[in-house]
Amino acid sequence: MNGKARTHVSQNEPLLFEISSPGKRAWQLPPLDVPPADPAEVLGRDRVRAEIAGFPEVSEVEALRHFTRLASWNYAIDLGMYPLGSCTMKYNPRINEAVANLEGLLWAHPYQPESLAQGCLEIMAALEAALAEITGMDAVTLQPAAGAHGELTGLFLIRALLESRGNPRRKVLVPDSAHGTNPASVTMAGYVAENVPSCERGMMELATLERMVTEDVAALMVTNPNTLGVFEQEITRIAELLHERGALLYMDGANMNALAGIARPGDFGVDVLHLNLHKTFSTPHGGGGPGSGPVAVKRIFEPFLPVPRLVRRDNRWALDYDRPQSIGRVRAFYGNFGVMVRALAYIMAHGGEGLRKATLDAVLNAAYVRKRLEPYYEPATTAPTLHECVFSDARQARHGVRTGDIAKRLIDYGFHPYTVSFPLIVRGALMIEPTETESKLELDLFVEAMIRIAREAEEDPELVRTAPHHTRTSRVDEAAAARRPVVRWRPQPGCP
Amino acid sequence: MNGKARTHVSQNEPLLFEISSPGKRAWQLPPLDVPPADPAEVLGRDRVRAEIAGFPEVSEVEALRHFTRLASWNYAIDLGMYPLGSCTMKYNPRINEAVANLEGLLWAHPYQPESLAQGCLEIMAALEAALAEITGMDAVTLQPAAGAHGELTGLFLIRALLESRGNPRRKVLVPDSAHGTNPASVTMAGYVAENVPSCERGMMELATLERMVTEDVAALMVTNPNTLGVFEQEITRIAELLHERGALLYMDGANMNALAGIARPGDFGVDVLHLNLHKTFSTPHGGGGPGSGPVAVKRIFEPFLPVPRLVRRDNRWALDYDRPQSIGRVRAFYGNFGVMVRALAYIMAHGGEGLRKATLDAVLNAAYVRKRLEPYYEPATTAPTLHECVFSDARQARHGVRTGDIAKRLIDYGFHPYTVSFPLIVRGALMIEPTETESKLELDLFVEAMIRIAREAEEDPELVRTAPHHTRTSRVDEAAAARRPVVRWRPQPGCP
Amino acid sequence: MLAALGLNSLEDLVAHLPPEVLLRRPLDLPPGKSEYEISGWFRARAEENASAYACFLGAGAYRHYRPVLVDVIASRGEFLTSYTPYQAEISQGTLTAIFEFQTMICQLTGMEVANASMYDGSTAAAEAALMAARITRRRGIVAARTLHPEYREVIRTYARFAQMPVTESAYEPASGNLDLADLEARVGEDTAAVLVQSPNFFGVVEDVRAAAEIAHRRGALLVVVFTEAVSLGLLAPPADADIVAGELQSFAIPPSYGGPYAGVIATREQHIRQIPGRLVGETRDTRGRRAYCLTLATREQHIRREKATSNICTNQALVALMATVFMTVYGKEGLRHLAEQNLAKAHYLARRVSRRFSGPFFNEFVAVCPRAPEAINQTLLEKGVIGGLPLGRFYPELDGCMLLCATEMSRREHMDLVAEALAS
Amino acid sequence: MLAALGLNSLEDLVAHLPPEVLLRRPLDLPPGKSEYEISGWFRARAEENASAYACFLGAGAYRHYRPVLVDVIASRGEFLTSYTPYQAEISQGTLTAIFEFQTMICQLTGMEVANASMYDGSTAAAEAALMAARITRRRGIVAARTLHPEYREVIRTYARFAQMPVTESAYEPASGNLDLADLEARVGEDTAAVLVQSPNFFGVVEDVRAAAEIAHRRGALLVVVFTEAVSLGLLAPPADADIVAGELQSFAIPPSYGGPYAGVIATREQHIRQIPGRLVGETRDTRGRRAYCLTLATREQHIRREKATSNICTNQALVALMATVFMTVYGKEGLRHLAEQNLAKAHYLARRVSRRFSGPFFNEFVAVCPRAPEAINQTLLEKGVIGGLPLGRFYPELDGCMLLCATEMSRREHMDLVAEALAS
Ligand SMILES: Cc1ncc(COP(=O)(O)O)c(C=O)c1O
Ligand SMILES: Cc1ncc(COP(=O)(O)O)c(C=O)c1O
Repeated sequence: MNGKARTHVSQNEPLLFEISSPGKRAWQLPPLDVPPADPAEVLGRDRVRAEIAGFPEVSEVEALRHFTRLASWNYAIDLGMYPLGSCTMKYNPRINEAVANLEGLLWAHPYQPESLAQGCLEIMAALEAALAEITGMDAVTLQPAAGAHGELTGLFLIRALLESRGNPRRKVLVPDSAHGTNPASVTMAGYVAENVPSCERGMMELATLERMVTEDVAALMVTNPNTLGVFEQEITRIAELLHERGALLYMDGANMNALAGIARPGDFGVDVLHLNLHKTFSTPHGGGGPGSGPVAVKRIFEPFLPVPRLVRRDNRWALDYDRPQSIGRVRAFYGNFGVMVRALAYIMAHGGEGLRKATLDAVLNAAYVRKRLEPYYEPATTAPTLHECVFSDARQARHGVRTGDIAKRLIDYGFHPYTVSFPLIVRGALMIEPTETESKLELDLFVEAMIRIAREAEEDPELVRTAPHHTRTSRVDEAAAARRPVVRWRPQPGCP
Repeated sequence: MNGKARTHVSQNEPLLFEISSPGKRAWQLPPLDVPPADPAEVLGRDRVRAEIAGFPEVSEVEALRHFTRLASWNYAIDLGMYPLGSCTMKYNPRINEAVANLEGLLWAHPYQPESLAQGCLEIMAALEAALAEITGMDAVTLQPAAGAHGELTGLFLIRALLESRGNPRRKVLVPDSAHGTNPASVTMAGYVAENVPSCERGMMELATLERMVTEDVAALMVTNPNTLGVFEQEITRIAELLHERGALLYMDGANMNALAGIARPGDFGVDVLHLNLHKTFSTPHGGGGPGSGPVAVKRIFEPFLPVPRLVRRDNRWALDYDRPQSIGRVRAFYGNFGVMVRALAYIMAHGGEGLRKATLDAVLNAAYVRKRLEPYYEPATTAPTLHECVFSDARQARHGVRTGDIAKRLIDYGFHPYTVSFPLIVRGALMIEPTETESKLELDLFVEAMIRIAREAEEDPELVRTAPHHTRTSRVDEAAAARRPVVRWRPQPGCP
Repeated sequence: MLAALGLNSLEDLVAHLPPEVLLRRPLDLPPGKSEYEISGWFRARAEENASAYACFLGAGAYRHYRPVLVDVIASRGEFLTSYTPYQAEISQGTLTAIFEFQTMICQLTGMEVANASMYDGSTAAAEAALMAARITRRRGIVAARTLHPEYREVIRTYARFAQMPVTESAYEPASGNLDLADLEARVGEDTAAVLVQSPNFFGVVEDVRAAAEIAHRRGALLVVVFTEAVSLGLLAPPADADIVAGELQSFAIPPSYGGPYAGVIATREQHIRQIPGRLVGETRDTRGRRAYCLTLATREQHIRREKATSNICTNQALVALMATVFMTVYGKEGLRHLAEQNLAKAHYLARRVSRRFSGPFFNEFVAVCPRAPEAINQTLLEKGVIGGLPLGRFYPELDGCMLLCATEMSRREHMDLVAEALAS
Repeated sequence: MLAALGLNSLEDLVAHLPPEVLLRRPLDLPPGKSEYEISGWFRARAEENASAYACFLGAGAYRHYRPVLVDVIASRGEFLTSYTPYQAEISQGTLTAIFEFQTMICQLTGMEVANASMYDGSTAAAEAALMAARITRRRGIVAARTLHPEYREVIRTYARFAQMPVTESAYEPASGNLDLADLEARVGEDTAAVLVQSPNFFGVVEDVRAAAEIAHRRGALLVVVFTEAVSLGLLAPPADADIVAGELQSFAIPPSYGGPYAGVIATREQHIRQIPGRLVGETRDTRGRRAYCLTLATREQHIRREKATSNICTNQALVALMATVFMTVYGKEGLRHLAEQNLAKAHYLARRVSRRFSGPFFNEFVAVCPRAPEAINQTLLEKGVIGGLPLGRFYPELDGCMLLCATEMSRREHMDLVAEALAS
């Protein structure tokens, strides 16, 4: 095959329910040190359930093997480059995991007395301060559980502020290149999303906005650099325009990996922004979460931030619930604390210098990939790009090969695909974000794979269209799954 | 292919030295809180080394990926059945790992004051007591680091005892079915190994021993059940014979997984035995170690045991070095303490009942495999067997397929091979030890794979002879490796 | 690499940014630290927290033993460091585990479909209310006052911006159960959802069927919320609910000062297209072999954008995996035994104190305090015990009460200390 | 399964054993326990040990920071739960890592071949002596008195049964270095091996070349032993040795009350067939691709039986893997910096106390105590510091001295406490 990957024997594994059999067990409990309570007696017979039909029964080794075998079917950052654009799949340092698993943190109960939770509160305070400095904002709430949750919180804040000024307004402008969570959040915040078209080079134009920012507009939701990886050159003037017209500038900070240490949103006019600790700040994605989506704001938003707020009182940290203007809670307790621990560890490991260096390396890696792939793939923009680079499949589409096919073929070459078909403004987009933690060795293997696939698209398009060929599961029929959704296992008639 | 395994994409990875490049780093050190010392000044210039030529320089993510990719090339108990006969590859419970990694144990320094090491000493004492009870012996030393080290220690003890009686004698009898470590240990203990032939059914015969146990014989080294899995039926009479003639009975306890809770060597006349905590007591093999090979003895050997001995003094544990007859140390410090922790956790989890049940299950699994494979493979003995079953490749050899080929073909079926070509008394041996932790599901898959291979050996012997076919590395040329040994990497001329 | 790009320095890469946006000074953060220092700093923080205390707090975060397999599996890089399983062919591990998770949640709750996870129980509850509004095309929410107070706050926030009115229904002052008459009175023609927690915040097991009847009679949906998932091992599943929204923290997810946890929403087949969040479905690969993939993406924000069922994207996959491993380890028998131990422990403790409510309870209950709850807790702290949650903060009328929780990890001698402190 | 075997009960499986060997009672062990109880019991034991003490003990077991990657990698099931890599095609991970280990040990020590590990440093030293005897066909062993006392005990035990006479050579009372004249006098025509440790037990760096000359002049081999592997980052490698036998505990292997550690033997190419233990070699697979396998098995017990170079079978593979990861993480630059920090810390401390020996030292040295070392240690313990190792136990002539070790983990404030205690 090629230099990056070969095939190897891989264990099959049925579903848990299929290896289950009565009496197998992986659990033990200590003997009760109190008298047992009869469930029927203390709860009433009809409040007690029958057995949990179908629930698994396996031995301990079967449980471990089951998930170990499953794990071996996954690709992961630990195995190689994972150039999903917009996702910032960087290396997840293991010191972060180590400190997050310290018992005093892991077993802290959210309601344990503040006097016995000073360690947790100190961590949150340190993280709030660091994020404020990195973003150039005045205050931070750590409560949102992910990026989209941060967006929602940020929009709530905007609405609360505007309501306090007498008019929440009606619309939020969202560029056509934005991530789907942006318009979805707008709706959930009770606003109407309005599309802002990008110019040909992928940026927003002041002139367009001049036209669109009416009295109805509560805010513009910008991603900067945007999803093409392009820095919005007019951002300061856009912010001025909005502010002049009583509207606010929200920034989706998913792409902060292009800015940390280089430029601060607070300095270029952003009023509210969310961060994705699971992107820029290296916390692991875990196959889809958990994340953490802190929201950083300018001072005017402080009274509206979710309760509780972390405050310093009598020389120790305390939680302040007495915030009459607060939007209230967006989540029980204080947010994804364990993720915060990891992000703070990352910031501590880097320091200011290190964050800046990481940003520049991320931009360098993306620029290198862009430069090397431009002869083979159609760039989505002529503008300079930062931490990611986007191509379209225009040249390959001529041979009937689409971005989704190229992505699948990359798997055969030992890589996780890039982000497919996003942003929507690029037809057949290939969105590549290498991140700073990839070595030149790995980047070169990636570039070579991409070049070979470009050649295959011309010479043997069918090979690409039917990829992947080297996985234990060949191309999966997603349409069939959606047509008649089977989202849970059920015993097969005639089987145990 | 079949139900147990498919092939899947698998990452390649060069050697560390090949991905190394100057300036990459995975390390950090805190700033010095003391003045630096100039090496040339404090040590003298010629005591300071030049750079470590060729030593790796990689980034943290490269380091992690390197070993993660390597790991993905391995088979392991966590992935499936590992029926290596004589190795007792059972499931390694993870609670054992968890407790062995408690900081108070992990960071205990071997010379920290006894008053601050009572936890460690208590663990060792509890393990000594449990092993004495399980084996029916009077005293246990935990110092030996593995089975072979235990053998050596045991033979030292025998020699020391006999020396104290005036004549160390000259020979140690070792059955022809014994593991290679037995005769090797005999030599290292200053004895001459003499072969005891097994009878046709794989046991030792009293008559043979009657002849062989002369005044020159210091001991008989027996493995019981022996390496065919057969219990030595005459063991008590053999012990009597030895004792009558002033010789001693050493037992290799590698196969204690067939006896724990069922029969105790101390009760059937054994004087000295070693255990393999990394077999019977579930501690992980780690790709070849660490192990732990405690030696259990009858009271007469106590004065000779290695120093230090664990003793109870003033209501706490202490280490006693004042043992004038001791053979001395066989290892610095007290043995593989971390392995002891795991073994004790295993014993605690099982209790007496659980150990007995595990033994019976291990015997049941082996009996089941034997029964199902007997129609296809030539059993090595007609005698009943316990925790393992041995076949010969006699039927397959007719088609030019040898035990080593069948073993390699098993890999394609998703299994680790059995032990190949041991014991030596069986021509072309297939030595299978399933252990108690395999489920019937996994055993059936194994049996079916073996049956299919038996058929393949007849119908398509070449397929078997050239296996494995589904691994990232096809059959490896071991002869070439030995012919011109390359046991370290060196830079290729012309390469960096 | 710079050379390949024709650049002289890294700075050149950002030279095209508008000059006014560039940060002209280093970030004001302490210099980068080594692993050793970082680990030292966090250890010091961890030690400032309570540790080695026995603890009788519950109230939405429970102390249950975490089987060691959970971390062994969840820390494997292939699960830990993979993204959302968009690319099915190299994500079958995660996808299969989620499919199993969805199945087990259905088995536990008596529902027909479950999603791949929500941020937590509180947001699951809020999103369940929004979902009910979409299904019923109504706007009103009736939340039981016995629903976790912080969950209610979250629901209020979400509802406020969705312009959905929220009312709260009372509890029976004697039993601590839902006041069904009050509920009946509050459910109206515009009620989209009735939200009831069982066991409720006081630990009392609710009559789900009665609540369902009231909701259904007016065309509203019943959302049953749970915060103590272990109770599902013993209690009749909320099969009369239309939507179940819960928190799985009890399933081997560390308390971790409040998160990350894992919420979940389960419902009936008929509502599958209104469920928020990710779903994994079964399908085939081109060679006809069973495979799994994300499905019904048309509900989701990346396809439907402003018309999506929710904005949720990243969820709590790894935490849901912990819960999946937990369910696997305990299994059918184990979960029941575990729940029975919780029941026994809590009833042992409850029998020794004065209970505020008479309703049946699982592993939490409200105790009446002879002195201020804070004072009692102070006494207990000195004995190495963190007592119960004083309820005055959330329920002024329960000012002299505390919420106590006992689990399989609660030891008799500590419960005796609590009983003693509550007796004096 | 019983049915398939035609059996009625599990007991039938062992019914054929001679009746007199069967145990007729349950084993006298406490009943089986749950994870929770086991973990509780071991936690209690761990707490009985010293914890949170600063510690200045070295003497063959060193406290170095363990990079987190070490356990992340060594705890992966594919490394943790695999056997010795007999089946190369599904063991390339372990084999490749061992090949890298062997290479790095050669690079560090200046030797040409290294084995895959020995039980520990002490048994490596003893086996090196036996190996020298095989090579030289001689029997005498001269061990420096500055070799770790417990290593010497192990050598004595092995040698006693191999009928090899052992003598010990003196050290210079002023410098703490090997007394070369005394050594010269002890090496004779039947001397197989001279064993010298550097840095020696007193921390003093030896003149390996001079020792080599003395040994070689009489046709003996020089075995250089090391216990503090970090010193190899800074000190000239023992390239004049014939055999190097060492302990790698310093390379991220936890002190763990003395084990498991990992010993290693390295030597020159010409002696490869006399080296004990496992070796991994490079080869090809049938398709010509590079591959690794265990090699030169004809040295080993499973082939050569009583004529093997050693009886060793199971070694310390996983622990050697930890060392391999450690070497990878620190690499060429890091290991030197680490060694320099050790040097700086030890010299900081040494300058504040009265040193017994004048020889150059790395991170350990002998301090003269103004009071009984035990009394000083008692004072220190009260301040949360475990002091040095009193030497009287091993060297009666050094009764008022203690061996102190400082590493990168030693903090200045603790060193100042030690200096203070040693001043008074
Ligand atoms: C640009 C952008 N915005 C928002 C999000 C949503 O963040 P999350 O998945 O954490 O909710 C993403 C994540 O993919 C994103 O790439
Ligand atoms: C029967 C027998 N004896 C002795 C040994 C040697 O034990 P170890 O490898 O722990 O030194 C083994 C291990 O394979 C064995 O199977």
